Amino acid sequence: MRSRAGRLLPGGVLVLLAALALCAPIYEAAWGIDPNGVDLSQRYGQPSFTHPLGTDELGRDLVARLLRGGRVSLSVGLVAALMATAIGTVIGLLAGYFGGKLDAFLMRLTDSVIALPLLPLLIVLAAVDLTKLGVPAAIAQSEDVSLYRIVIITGLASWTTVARLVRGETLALREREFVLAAIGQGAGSLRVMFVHIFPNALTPIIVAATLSVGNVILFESVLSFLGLGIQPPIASWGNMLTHAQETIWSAPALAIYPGVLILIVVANCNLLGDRLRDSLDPRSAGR
Amino acid sequence: MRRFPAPTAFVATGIILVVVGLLLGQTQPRLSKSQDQLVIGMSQFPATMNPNIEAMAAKSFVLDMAHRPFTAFDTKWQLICMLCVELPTVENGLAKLVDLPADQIQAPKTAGTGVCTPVHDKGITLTYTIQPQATWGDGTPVTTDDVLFTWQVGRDERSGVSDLEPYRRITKIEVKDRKTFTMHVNKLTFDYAGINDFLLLPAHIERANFAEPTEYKRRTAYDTDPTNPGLYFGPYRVTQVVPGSHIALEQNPTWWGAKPHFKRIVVRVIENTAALEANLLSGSVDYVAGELGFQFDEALAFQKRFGSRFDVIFKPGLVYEHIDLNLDNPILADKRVRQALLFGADREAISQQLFEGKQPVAHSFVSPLDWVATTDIPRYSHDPAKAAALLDAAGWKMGPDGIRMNAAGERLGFELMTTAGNRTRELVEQVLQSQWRRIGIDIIIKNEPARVFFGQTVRERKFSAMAMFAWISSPENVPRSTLHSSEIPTAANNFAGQNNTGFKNALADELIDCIEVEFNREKRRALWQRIQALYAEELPVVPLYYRADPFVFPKWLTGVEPTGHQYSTTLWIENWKVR
Amino acid sequence: MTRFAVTRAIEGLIVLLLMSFVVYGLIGLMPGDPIDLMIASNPKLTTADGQRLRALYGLDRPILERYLNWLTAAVQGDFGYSRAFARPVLELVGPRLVNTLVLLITALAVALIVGLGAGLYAALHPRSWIDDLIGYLSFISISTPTFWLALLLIMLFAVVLGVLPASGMPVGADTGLAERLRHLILPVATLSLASAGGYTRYMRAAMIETLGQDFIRTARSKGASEMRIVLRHGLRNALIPVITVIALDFGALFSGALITETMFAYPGMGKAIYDAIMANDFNLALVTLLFATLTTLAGNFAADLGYAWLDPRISLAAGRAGT
Amino acid sequence: MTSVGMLLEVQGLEVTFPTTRGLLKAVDGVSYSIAAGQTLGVVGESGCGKSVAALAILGLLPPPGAVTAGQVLFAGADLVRLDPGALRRLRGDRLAMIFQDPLAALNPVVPIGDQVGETLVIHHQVAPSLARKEAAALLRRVGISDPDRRIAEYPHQLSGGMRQRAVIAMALACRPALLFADEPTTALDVTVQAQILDLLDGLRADTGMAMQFISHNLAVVSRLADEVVVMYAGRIVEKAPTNELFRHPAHPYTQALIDTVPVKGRRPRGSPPMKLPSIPGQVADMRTVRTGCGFAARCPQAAYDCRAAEPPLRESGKNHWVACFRAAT
Amino acid sequence: MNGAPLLSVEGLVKHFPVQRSLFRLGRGTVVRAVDGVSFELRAGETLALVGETGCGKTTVARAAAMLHRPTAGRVRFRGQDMTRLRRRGLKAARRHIGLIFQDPLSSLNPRLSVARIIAEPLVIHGIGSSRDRRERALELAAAVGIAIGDLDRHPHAFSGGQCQRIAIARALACDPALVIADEPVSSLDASIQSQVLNLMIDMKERRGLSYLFITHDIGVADAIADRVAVMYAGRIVEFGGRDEVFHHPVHPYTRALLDAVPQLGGGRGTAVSEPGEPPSATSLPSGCPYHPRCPKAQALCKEAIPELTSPGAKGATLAACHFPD
Repeated sequence: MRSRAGRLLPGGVLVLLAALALCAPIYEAAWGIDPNGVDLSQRYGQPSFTHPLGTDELGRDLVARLLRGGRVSLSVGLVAALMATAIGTVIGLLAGYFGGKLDAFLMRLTDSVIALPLLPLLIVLAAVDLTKLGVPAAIAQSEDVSLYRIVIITGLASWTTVARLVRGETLALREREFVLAAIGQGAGSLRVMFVHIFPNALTPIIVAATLSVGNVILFESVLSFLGLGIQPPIASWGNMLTHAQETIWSAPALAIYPGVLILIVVANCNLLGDRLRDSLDPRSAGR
Repeated sequence: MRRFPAPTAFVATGIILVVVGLLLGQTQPRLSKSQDQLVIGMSQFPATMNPNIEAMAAKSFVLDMAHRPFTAFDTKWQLICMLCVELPTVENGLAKLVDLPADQIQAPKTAGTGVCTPVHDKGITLTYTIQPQATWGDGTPVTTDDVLFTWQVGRDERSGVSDLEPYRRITKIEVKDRKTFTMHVNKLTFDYAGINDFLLLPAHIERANFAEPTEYKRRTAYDTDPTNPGLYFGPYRVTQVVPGSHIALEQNPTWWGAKPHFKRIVVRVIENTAALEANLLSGSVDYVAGELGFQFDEALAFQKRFGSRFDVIFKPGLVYEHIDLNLDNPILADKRVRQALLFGADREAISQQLFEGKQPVAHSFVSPLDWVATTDIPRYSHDPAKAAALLDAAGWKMGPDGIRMNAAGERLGFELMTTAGNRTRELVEQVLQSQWRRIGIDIIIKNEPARVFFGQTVRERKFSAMAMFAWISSPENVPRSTLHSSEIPTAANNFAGQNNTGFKNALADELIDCIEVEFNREKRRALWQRIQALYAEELPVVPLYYRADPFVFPKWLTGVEPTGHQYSTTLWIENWKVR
Repeated sequence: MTRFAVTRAIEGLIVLLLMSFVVYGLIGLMPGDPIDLMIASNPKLTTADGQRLRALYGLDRPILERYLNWLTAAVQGDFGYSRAFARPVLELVGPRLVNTLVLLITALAVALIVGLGAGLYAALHPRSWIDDLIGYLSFISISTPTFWLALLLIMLFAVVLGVLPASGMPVGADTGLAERLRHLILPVATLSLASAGGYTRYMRAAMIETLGQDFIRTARSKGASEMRIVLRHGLRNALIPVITVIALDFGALFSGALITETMFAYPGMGKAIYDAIMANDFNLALVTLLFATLTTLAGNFAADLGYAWLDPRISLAAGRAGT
Repeated sequence: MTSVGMLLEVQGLEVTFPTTRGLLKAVDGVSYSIAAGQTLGVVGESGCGKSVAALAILGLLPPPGAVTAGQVLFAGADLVRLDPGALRRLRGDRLAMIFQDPLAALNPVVPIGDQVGETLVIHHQVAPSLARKEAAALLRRVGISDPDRRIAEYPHQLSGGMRQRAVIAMALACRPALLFADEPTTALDVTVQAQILDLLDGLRADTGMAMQFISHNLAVVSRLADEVVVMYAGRIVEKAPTNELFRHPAHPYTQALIDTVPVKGRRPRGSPPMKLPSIPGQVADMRTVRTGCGFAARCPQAAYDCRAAEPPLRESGKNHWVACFRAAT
Repeated sequence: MNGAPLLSVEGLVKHFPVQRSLFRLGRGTVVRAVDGVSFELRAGETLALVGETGCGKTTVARAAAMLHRPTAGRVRFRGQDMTRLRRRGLKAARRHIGLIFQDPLSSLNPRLSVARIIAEPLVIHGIGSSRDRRERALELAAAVGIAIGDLDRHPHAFSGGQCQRIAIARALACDPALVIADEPVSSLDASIQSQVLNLMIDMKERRGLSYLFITHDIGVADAIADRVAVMYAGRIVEFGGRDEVFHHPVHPYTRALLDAVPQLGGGRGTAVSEPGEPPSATSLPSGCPYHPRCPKAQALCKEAIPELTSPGAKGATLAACHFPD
């Protein structure tokens, strides 16, 4: 594990899984499988050539379901993490750069949000009626709304870490002399923030984003467990795992595959984040 | 650099977990049993123990061990006396028809078509006698005083009683003696003798709490002091309530009936059914009630896996699963399309393969177990060709992408809605989606939490095409609220009624009006046949199946007899025994 | 110190007040209301009944008015009445708060002992196979969905081995302390496992960082033994950042408790919150959420005290500790 | 070069750090000795190996650095080959060290008194309460006023000068025979620096201990040292008694150091700002493999032979050693 | 040395609050970093601001560049009061001020190439096309002695001395009238310091610059300064020509400072140490801040803060002392 390639192996695993998920249509075409094709005569089928991992409770091919579920889980993780990172970065930059009352307010806000028992609040958020918020009914009632909702909710839950991190980084960079030089040369706040501070805070941001991808996927599964996650017929690993709980004794595979996939993805996200931090941190670079 | 475990280690862990998990699935669970105590697992906690505030299955389940209604349907779906001594009938003279005063007569709501002549100008008096030994748990006898008090509470709209109707139709109660009373009812129906919902309150305890009617719902001793023995007169009385966890009951010494077997009954509430299952397997729970237990699919799987250790009884009953079609939807207004939906759906396959035949296909709203059920009605077996022909005839031609289109280029598609989180419905939904797509109908699934779905979408008819849910009814329940045209919920009538499909049929209206007041069983059966045939012809809904509740017993428990209707098995808890 | 406590108390109150408003508003945004739920469960209820009940429960008023009414009553000690359990909210919350605190504190203690111990060991033996194993296990622990872990533990220990009960609270005749503890093992294991992994990693990182500091070199130059270096000079310094992250983790711990309580049918605050939200029980949801917030704020306050106790550079008199 | 009666004798010390770009020889065959009561000044620019050598002698090299050759004789024992426990018992007791940044060198969460007295607890099994009293006495000795109050305070409550005094007190607690002072005044202001230098020199005179004083500043070294060693790129380039070195610097690097450093008084009064003499180029990169003299690339006098072979350290005058082919002998 | 001053600082005060909390009322402790500093910098001269850590010299430099908004006082650059300028005016003024900082590596943005770093001020002020800027960067790099081939590398590839050269090139990019240099050679190795100082002297001569040169090193100040201001505890205690201040100091602190500097080859005991340390900026002593350490302190010194005035016959030198030499 001393090579650079070895360090980024967790990233490789993730890319591989993402590629597999993206290749779902190819697999489906090759095996002649319709991922939503219900076949009641094939319920809880054993692994076979036509269904490499067997079938689920409606006779659908498990591999196809897992791949489709992976597409949803991974993209939810990615998009929500990006959103959280964007929010956190902006808040962190503003707080760290402008300091003073704004900083005190934003950080008090962030600390409060971190200190809150977030899951219960998210449960409330997940149950909020979008039409009461003035969201057009066409969006509020589309089949994919649970997907958007989860992305937004998990995004809202994850920005705090990034915000604290970026703020800390900004505070440090704000005192760095090249930033002072830029200000002294007449650069405006936006220029200083985005040309001089942001690129230098990028590595910890990337690390935080990587870590939050894993957290978001976990969050989605927990919300699914509480019945507030992504709704069928859209498959995600979280709701597959939740639904399979009920038949865990007679069809354990249905619960174990998505569970294990969540575990592998989240663990590798964490590992990747850790290794990125290690390899980007100058203090540990030599070791 | 540090050697953190390689990601491959996680993959390896995954593989090990898969293997261990599969092995775990092969092992047999342990079981233990206790003779004196029965722990019942259930998935919902009762909100209140007060018999009249808020009706919910969980409360009935628990309360029926400690409390009894005057009348109930038995397991053979016959009306019987539980707290009373004899059912009043016209024949035995305990029921008497009386002319209503003019101000209480309600005019017929529909113009007659001559099928029958509904009666509107008669009321009825009913005389009941309370079981002579009936005594509250603290030794106070159950008397007509309690009856009067209950009636007082029941019709007071400030009391918090959710369903005032059974109390309001009583215009007067005459007390004959401490145990006998006569009530005057201003609405005549053929099932006049049943006062299943008249649930007695202990006047000696509750009267003080009712001094301020608006505060009653907060002061009722059932909630402030739920272990007070004076609140119960059933075979058991509640001795411990831990909100959110469990309720314990112990034998009631003042119970007049057969002595129950178990000294102590614990009702354990575990919402997560997978956890409930684990508790059953580990012996923490002895029995999972069918009323509020496993999801159907889960129970089927459980039976396959642990059938040798547990008896799983699927009791089909009155719960009727169907899809309400919004008849205001221009596409669905065409009867051919509705029929095509039925021909296109392989309900037999759903029943056989998804439910292993345990939940029979429904052809009308009346359960085949009901004595008024008839087979002499149109039936729709799976016939995609016929469905296609009907759709073609209705102008829906197959489009290039496998979805039908009409001349105007509109796609044939519907939104199918149901309660989110109900596993069985979600499965059926996906099967139907797949089956209907095969005949060229595009189905978009859109589910909502139960409270939204029932509270708004269905009630206010906000579903654009299809809403899948169940009707829960009692034996020989007249479908007035669901089929009568006066019961279509609209903004104008404040969304009263449950005719959510918007079904308007003069004949149906009249048949309903007639059935209600037809005392002659055979004549009534004929009317029932006509309305069922009409229903199957007009198809305001897609009938799916009759639900069966899965009861999971340990082999040693006997005497639990599922009823199939909405009254709990615990009404006969004194019969429950260890084998 | 007093000033610090007062400042924090005021801040806490403001947070609680904001929370109560936000939560009240959010609950108001949830679809349907409690009466819809009654109607859903009892098809015989008419709309007229619904309106009568709504008026009875005060649900026909605008949300702001209801909030202000609630707040006025709450200030006087009346936190309202739980509809789902038909009890005054405070009466319900009391025993549940105790249950949750028992679960949380036990789990926290176990997680701290296991996590900090393992992290310390790993930091002192970097790149040994035990360090690798600890790192690996901690990754597994933070990457497993809590409910899945709970289910696997129940399957293994309650069902297959049959050595532990599957639920968190004894219900039989025997509800003594020993039985209570036996029932707590699996929930505590679930909850603490979920946190211990994170603590291990924080501890390891903080300890390794501390051991690279100049004053550790000073201690070595004084001839201090490794044991003395770690315990006297390293540990306290390493705990300072660890305390901060742990304090930030209280909210997450509470979220874990919600899942654990649901899986183990344990009547605690987390489950009460979930039940209340699911049942549209406004008052209960609100008050349980506020109590949960209060719990985490108290946890944070305790962490700040611990922080100030560990780090003499932090003066509580001067206001909040900078981070 | 071995001589009798020396307190510390370093012979051919070599310290290497494995890096991603190969082995880095931070110290490359360094030999010198210190007599009891004497002060040796070690001068050089950053990265020349002057601090690493001291850390290596005390066994405090940060991993993965290691001594790969040479020996260090102290009181008859070879410190390089001594078992870690024995070396630990010497450290803090007979050998002590003080560091550049007094704030970083002090444990932020332990009271000053406990830290100063700790050496006594470790080496003389003094009870902590007694050690604290002893610490007060030590603090008074290094010129800290009100020591009884100070022992309960934490490092952040002290000023920079006081912190360094506390660090010195800590090092002196067991009356070591040899004190390594690694840039002890670099982080301090000149007025405080002067105080600390006075203090160190005074303490050395009082206790009779020997001192190895490491600094990048020639002028500071000249304040204390009896003998000065000049290091460049891991090697000793010149070694001479202090006065001799300043009067007759033999190595071009030493000459350059003396000529180019801005010192007050070099520019004549009344003259406008004028350019200083300077040596071109950058400080040698230790990570690149080189042959010949490390200074050759910057040396105005360098010739072919300087780049081909490494000049040996040879005696150019009495007790004056230089490693240069060009230096006059 | 005539005409209007290029930069004039009048009564500059800069206080920093120690704590900030959203919910806190009232006043917290304050660091009195600079407490009433006035001086003038004439065009073409180098003014060295000399003092020990925490004396406020860096704060003065940063306030002069408007990197800190002064708590009180005026900073006039070419007659314009910078403290009154809003964004646009300030930006225009900044074009004529170059900045050089202490830490060579930290003062360069590690994410930008050297060419970009040098051209950054041109970009900010929208000067020239991107090609013009590149050419200008090449020209400047050549002037400070950076190889043209190195222009596309990033700062971490350069040594400290080279980084400082790049920083100087950047400071000169817009042809400033004034360069504020904060300890530009302090963190460089001894053999590199003189290279950089020489470069700065060279640039000043060629481009007619003025320097506000902050340093704690008397030797460096002696080498480059035309005039010297000595700071102590947030105030200027002595101000005058380099020859006068360094050779005939009148303030006791200046004298002590000069005496404390060790001399090359001076041998034991050549420098004289005075007792005590500079006071903390959060709790300054009453009266003259130097009085607790001053051997000549009298009762008056504890009470009254001395003004910076000319001590009689000594000509150009100003000193803030009740009892100057």
